[in-house]
Parts: sequence; structure tokens; C-alpha cells
Amino acid sequence: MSATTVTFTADEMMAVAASRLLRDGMVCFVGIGLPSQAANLALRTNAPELVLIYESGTIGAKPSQLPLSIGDGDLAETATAVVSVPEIFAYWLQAGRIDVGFLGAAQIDRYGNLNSTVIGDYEKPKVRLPGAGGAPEIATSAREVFVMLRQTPRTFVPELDFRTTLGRAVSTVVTDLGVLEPRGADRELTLTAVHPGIEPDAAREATGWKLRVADGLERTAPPTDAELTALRALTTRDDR
Amino acid sequence: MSATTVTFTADEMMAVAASRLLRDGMVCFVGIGLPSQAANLALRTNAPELVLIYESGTIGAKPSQLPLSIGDGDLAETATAVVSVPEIFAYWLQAGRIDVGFLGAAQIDRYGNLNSTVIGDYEKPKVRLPGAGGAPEIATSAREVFVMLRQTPRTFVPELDFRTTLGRAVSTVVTDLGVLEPRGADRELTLTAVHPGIEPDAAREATGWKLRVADGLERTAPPTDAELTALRALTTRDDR
Amino acid sequence: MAELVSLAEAVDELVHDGDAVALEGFTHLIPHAAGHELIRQRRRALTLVRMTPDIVYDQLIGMGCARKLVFSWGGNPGVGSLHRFRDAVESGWPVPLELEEHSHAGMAARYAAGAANLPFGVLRGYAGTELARQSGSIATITCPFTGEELAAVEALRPDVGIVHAQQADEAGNVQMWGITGVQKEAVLASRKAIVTVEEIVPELEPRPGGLVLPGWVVAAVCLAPGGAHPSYADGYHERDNAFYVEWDAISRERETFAAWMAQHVLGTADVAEYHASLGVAA
Amino acid sequence: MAELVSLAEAVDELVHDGDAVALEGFTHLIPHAAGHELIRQRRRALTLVRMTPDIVYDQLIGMGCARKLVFSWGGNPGVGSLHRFRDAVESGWPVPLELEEHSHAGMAARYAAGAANLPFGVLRGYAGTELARQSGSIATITCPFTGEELAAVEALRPDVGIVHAQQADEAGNVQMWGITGVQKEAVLASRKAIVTVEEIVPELEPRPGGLVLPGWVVAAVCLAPGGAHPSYADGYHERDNAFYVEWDAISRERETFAAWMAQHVLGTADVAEYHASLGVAA
Repeated sequence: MSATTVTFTADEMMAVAASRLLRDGMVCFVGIGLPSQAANLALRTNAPELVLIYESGTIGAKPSQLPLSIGDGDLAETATAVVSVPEIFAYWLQAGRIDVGFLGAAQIDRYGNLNSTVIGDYEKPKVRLPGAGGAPEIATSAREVFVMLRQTPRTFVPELDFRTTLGRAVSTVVTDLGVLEPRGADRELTLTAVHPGIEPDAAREATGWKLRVADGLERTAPPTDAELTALRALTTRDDR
Repeated sequence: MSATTVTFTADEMMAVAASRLLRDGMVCFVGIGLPSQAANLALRTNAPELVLIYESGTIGAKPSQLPLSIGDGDLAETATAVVSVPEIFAYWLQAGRIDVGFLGAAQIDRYGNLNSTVIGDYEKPKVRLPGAGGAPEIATSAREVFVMLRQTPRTFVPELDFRTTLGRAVSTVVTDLGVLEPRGADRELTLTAVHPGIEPDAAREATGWKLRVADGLERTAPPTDAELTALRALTTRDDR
Repeated sequence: MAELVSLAEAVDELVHDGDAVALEGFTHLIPHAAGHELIRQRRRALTLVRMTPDIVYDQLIGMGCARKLVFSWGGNPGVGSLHRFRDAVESGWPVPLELEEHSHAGMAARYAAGAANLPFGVLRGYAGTELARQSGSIATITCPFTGEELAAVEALRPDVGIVHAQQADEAGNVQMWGITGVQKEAVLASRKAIVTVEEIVPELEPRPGGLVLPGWVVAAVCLAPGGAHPSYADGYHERDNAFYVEWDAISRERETFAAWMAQHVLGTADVAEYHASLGVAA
Repeated sequence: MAELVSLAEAVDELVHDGDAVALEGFTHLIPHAAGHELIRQRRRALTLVRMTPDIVYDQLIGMGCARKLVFSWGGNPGVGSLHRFRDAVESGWPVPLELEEHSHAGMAARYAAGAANLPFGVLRGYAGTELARQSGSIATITCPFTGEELAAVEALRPDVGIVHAQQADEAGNVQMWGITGVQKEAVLASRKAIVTVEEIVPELEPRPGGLVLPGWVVAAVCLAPGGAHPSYADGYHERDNAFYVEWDAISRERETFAAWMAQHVLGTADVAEYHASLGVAA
């Protein structure tokens, strides 16, 4: 990292790497948190014509700052259309109009299956998590699914405590260490890129299963000045 | 009729008699034509708080003049709410929010079943009629159903050419001759009132089955001046 | 994103002989101009889908464009019969017309199912009506929780959905208001959608009762001011009530119908010429 | 017609111990004032229904009002966990909480089915999720036309639906705008509905994005300005983002939670006193 003129955090690299996956004109159903941050960054950098859909019913929102919730007033005011929650799920998501679903999770397994329900046993959980939200249907109705989460042995687990969401359509997982994509006949998540300054071993150690590393492992380009400036402007809310 | 100070037509008597069935606060799902005329008359006479619902999605319309279609602009402008056509049928009619459905038809049988589909055979009809519209579900989802049609042997038939709509919930049929209501264990439509100047025999002759006449047959009160004035104002559109 | 093209181009590119085509508009915003363009381009063997076939479908049917009609109420609202529809059903003129007949509630549920990418819709419907016997698209379904039996109807997925709206912006986003009927569902249930509009505006201003469709669910947006005539477009032009009455006489006989269509539709190039030929303001 | 009554009267008359109660509002227009009134009147053994239980349900759960939660996502939006919800599920404090857990799509379909008086809703959903195992309200259903298998979910029919809106008129007609979520369905699916509003106006003026509910589907309309706090009411008051962050600390421990509730909810008579106690503007 010493070669770069600006320094950046691992979370910033993760957000930037994720934002680069989104392309102009894509229709993206986005969850709050990391995915929303990355999608809003993309809107300000490489994908100004990205169509953001939030489960609150806002279609084509272009929020002026990073929304704190999926139902911020700014989302409705800047949207092309605002529809009801039943409609956004039935006529828009289920109807197959979404190019990419963008999800977070508490746990992921090697097939991209996600847990956002409980740590421990469902009936007697150690940690009760918020639950499924829109994820199960986003993951099966969107054409492809991007996942963002920080990579640790507690999040990248050999076996989920609970399978909230099917990983079948997951095409890319972006973490604070690198990028994973399904590879091979079994479509196991495989490390295909590492971020600047990260060695594959660090990713291996942060993974609860024996992580496969792709031939021709790539190295993520560091955030550009423009990306970092846009991201930092986005994450600095004055009303928080 | 010579005793009344104003004269009126049989159709006017029919409209007035039908309008009297509607009461303040009732929620009425109304078809175009005779039912709409009677309902709009009620709104101007005995039921100013009648809630009119048209299948175009207008809820609580108070049209300034008689609508020519179920989708006149005036209906939307004066409505409490305008909803989509799928919604009006699912969330309002099917949901059981309608007190009375108000229907017309080309044919009726002794059990109140209605035909608005064909005269003759369905596959090779003598007269192709407009068809069901909203009637089948209005007749089964509204708490009760009023029917209005002119009484002739061609409309009051022993057997329908086609059963478009179930008569089970029909509570009152208003014609140009009188009023019929289901009576007895078999709930056969029975003449319970005749309009001024009409004798039961005229109704019998206008009926394609052996018409039962109720004990204590009533005689409809003639239209009041107020009713006739309101009705005539309603049916005189300047843009027709 | 929707392309802004002429209606003639849109019909030429997007509607093919044999397609299932839904022109929707519930009394308000009926896409007459688009219907006329289908007639001018002599589309054939269409399956015409519409809850309330009225004058626009009487014209298409009388001109021999349709092989089949999927509908729930076919008449001239406030006037009476559709004579061309009747002639096709009763006498097979100019070509026989197959019917797939439903109730309004059933058609609405079919469009909603199509818009939601479900293979069927569920309703409390068709009880005691012989309609259920006439159509393979009505079945019964049992509630897995209560055991209750309900009606199931096959989803509608037209090849092309066509509606008329008040406004579009330059990105093809569309706004309509007033009675908007089943138009959202018709657009979203169809594989491709054409929207004719009264006006193209730089930016859509949200209106009370406004229904907005993003441009990316619409294949073509076509400027067609007055394109609903004789139906109306709230805020733009009134319903031509007299025309609905006149249509009864025009359409009653095959000859007067054909002459009228030759003069006002086949003999005109677009909606402006159609208006001019009738002497109505756009 | 809706009665215009105080919120205290409405809750007293319409909500009973053991009822299934749905408070809806999707980030926007969350009916906090009504939740507080349920707490003040010490309702018990409620089945609380809500797609996104957030602070309002954390408060109800922590105060022991709920026996069961029907939901799809329970968290403090943009902040993290709901500590009272977690404590109830993980430790049964103050009373055990039964869960009936769905996805958002499933909950939305359940409300829509309830609003439409259908016993079930159909969706392409619950594929590969273990949620389906946890709930008796999820089943499979076969399309009678295509043979395809889909998910069926049991309709929601709460005893009482409660929402917050911007305006009502004197006849109890209600208008809300902005993000209106699943509120129409929640009101129409419920046997009785209570609506709290920012303002009673002589006549509703239709607004862009306005959703109007006629007064005759609402049992009670209650004036509660600022009744969504800390959520927001578009056009009336902003979201109190800081409060969402503060809630994390307030609710983390049972003692601080109880003290806060005693001071700001049990110790206040209505929404005005609640605001005053917090020093926020209504």
C-alpha cells in the first residue's frame, strides 16, 4: 500500500470493489448496509444509470446521501416510481425484472448459501439475528446475486447454523480481503482476486473451510481518488 | 295514475322504486345503465351518503351528472379514492366490503339467475350479448343483490339460454311493472309489489313462467315530485 | 430504456401476425391510435386480449385482424351492442372469431398473475356461472391450509401490451393518471409493451393519482396526441360521447363500416390525419 | 364511518389481550404512538404481526406485551440488533416469545391474501430456505395449468391493524403519501383498523403518491401529531436518526430499558407528553 498516494481501509476497498461490479443500466435490488453503500457508490462513479430498487417500494432512487434505512424519505423523493411493498416483491422482483440482487449476511458457506437468521440452534439460539428480510426471494428471482461481507472464520463457515437463503445464483462474493466466485463443476466459491496488500494466505486463514484459490489469481486495483472521494462523501452524513 | 298530479313513465317508476332500496351509508357496487341511474338517483334523494363503487376502480364517487360509462372522468374526480381494476375486485368486492351489488341482465329465471351472455346457443348464438363483466363475482361476493330489468316474456324466462350469474344472493328484482322477491323454501321470485296503475295480471303475462303473487301484494308509492325532478335532471345530459 | 419512435415504426417492429396483443384502457385512455395502426399495417390472426372490448376492438375485429378474442365484456358502453363483434361471432364475418370468455374479476386476476410471473391467479369466482365450462383457462384449486375450494385462472402473458398515457419523459418513463384500470398489469404481464402518449415532457412531475412506469419496462414510447379518441385522456381531451352513439349507425352494416374505415383509418396515415378526417381537435 | 376518538379510547375499545395486532409502516410512518398506548394500557399475550419489527416492537416485547411475533426482519435499521427482541428469544425475558418467521415476500403475500379475503397467497418463494420448516403457514401448491410447484402462504387476518398516516378528514377518510409500504393491505386484512394521523383537515386534497383509505374501512381515527417518532412522516417531521443510534444503548440492558420506558412511556399520558419528555418537537 506504500505505493499508493492515498491510504484506504479494508472496508473502503470492499465497497469500491463491490461498486465496480455494477454497470450502467443494470437493475439492482439492494439491501441496506454494505450493499446499499456499494450500490450508491456505483451510482456516483461507474454506473450513473444504475437502477436501484429498495424493498420499501422505491424504483430508480438516486439518493442524495447514503440512506440509513431502506425507507428513507430521500429514496421516495428521488425515485422514478414508488410502489407498495407487495407490488415490489410480486410485480418487480418475482416477475424477473431484477438483474442483480445485492445481499449481505452473517454467515456464508462454500456454495454461497447465506445465514441471516440465528447463530446456534434455531429453537435456542446463541445469537438471534434479524432474519431473512427479502433475501430468500431476491436470491432466487434475481438473475444473479452479489454478496458482500467481511471475511473471518466466523462468517465463512463450513456449515451454516441456519440456511436462510439459497446460494445457487450467487455469482460474486466481495469481502474485505478479496473476491470469490463459484468455480468448477460443484460451483464452490473460489478466491479469484485479492485486494491490494492482501496475500491469499490471509484469505485462507479467514475462511472456515479449505479455500480454493483460482489459477491466475488477480489483484484488485486500488481505489482511485475519484472512488475514494465519492465513497467518503457518501459515508459522511451530517445528520447521523 | 289520473289521481297523481304529475305523470311518469314506467321506466321512471322503475328507477324510482329501485332507488328507494338504497339506504344511507350502504356500499353499493353498481353496473352501468339502469342500476347506475337508480343509484345516482338515490344519492340525490334518500341516500346522500350512499357509497358508490364502479368497477373502473372509483370508490365513493358522487358524479355531478349521470355517467355514460363506468369510467367517466367525473367518477374519478369526485371519488374518495381511485384504485386499480385488479384491486377493486380483489381488495374491495371479493373482500366482502360490498353491501349490495346492483345488476341488470338480458334474461332472468325464477331463481334470480341471470343471463347477459347469449340468446340462443353459446357456440352459435342468435344474439351475442356483451357478456359477464363484473356480474358473476358481484353476485356472489356482495351481501345482497338487486336486479333491475324490464319485465317481458323474453326477459323473464322459464329457462336461461346461458347462466352467466348465480341468483342465490338476489334479494329484490325491480321491473317496470313491480317488485319481485324470493319467497318460500325454494326462494322462487314472487311478485310482492306492483307499481301504480299495474295489475298483477299484467305482471303474470309479462313473465315466462307461472308467476307467484304474494299475499298482501303491495302497491308502490308513485314517484314524488322531488324524485321525478331529480331523476329527470339526472337523465338530461347536455353533452349526449 | 424505451425507444421514442413513431407508432408506425413501433407496430412494424414489435407486433407480428399471430401475436397475442392486449390493448388496455378502462373507458379512459383507450389506445385507439394504436388499434388504428394495427389495422393500417393489416395485422392478421391476432389474439386480441381486453377486459372490455369496445369500439377499438369492434374495428379490429371488423377489419379481420383477429382470430381470437379473450375478454369479459364486449359492448358499446352506454349505447348497446358492438355490431362487428356480433357479426363475427354470429356469422363469422369477415373471419370466424374464437372466444375465450371470462368475468372481469377473472381477467383482472389473470393479468395480475401475469404481471407477477405466476402461472395462475386465485379468486373467489365463477361460482354457478356456465362461463367456467367454456374455457380451459378456469380450474379449481384447494387451499392447503383450510381445504377450501377456489377458482384458479391461467395467467395472461400477451406478446405485446399496448396502453395510452398522458405523458412520457425523454427516457421513456411514462405517467398516467385518472382511472388507470388494469394498465399497469397489462404492461407488466406482456413480453413487450408499447405506450402511446399525449405529450413528451422534459421531466415527469408527479401527479395525484399518477401511475408511473419506468422506461426500462417499456419497449417503445410513441407520441400520439389525441390517440385515445373517442375515449378521453384526463387533462388533455374529453370523451367524444357523440361518437359512441354515432358508432352504432356506422358499424351496424358491413358496408357503412367498411366505408368509414377506408376513409378515416386506412385513408389516413396517422392520428393527426385521423383527427383531421373526422374534424375533431387533437 | 371511522370514529374520531382519542388514541387511548381507541386502544381501550378495540384492542384486547390475546389479540393479533399488526402495526405497519415500512421505516416511514411507523405507528409508535399507538405502540406506546398498548404499553400504557398493559396489553398482554398479543400476537404481534409486522414485516420489520424495529424499535416499536422491541419496546412492546421488552414490556411483556407479546406472546408471539409474526415477522420477516427484526432489527434496528442501520444500527444493529434489537436487544429486547434478542433477550426475549434468547432468554425468554420478560416472557418467552414464540416466533412465526417468514421472508418479506411471503409476509407481503400473506397480507395481500388477507386484504383480498383469500385463505392463502401464492408466490415463487422459500426455495432452499430452512424457514419453510419452521412455520406451519408455508406449504406448496401445484399450478392446475402447468403442473409447476409454488409456495403457498396462509393469509394474515389480524384482529386489529394499526397504521399512522399524515391526514384524515372529518369523515375519517385517511390519506398517506411517500413510502406507504404494506399499510393498505394491513388495514384491509385486519378485522378492525386504527389510524393515527398527524392532522385532521376539513377536506383531503389529493397528493402525488397519495394512498386514500375511505373512512368506512377504518374503525377509529386518532389525532397523534408526531406519532411516528422516531420514524418520520413525510411533510410533517423528519426521522430522528440519532434516536435509532441511542436506542442501542438504552435497550441493551434490562434496567436502562425499564427506566427509559418508565420515564418516557409509562410516565407520559400521550404522544405530546412523550415528545415533551424527550425534548423533541412534535
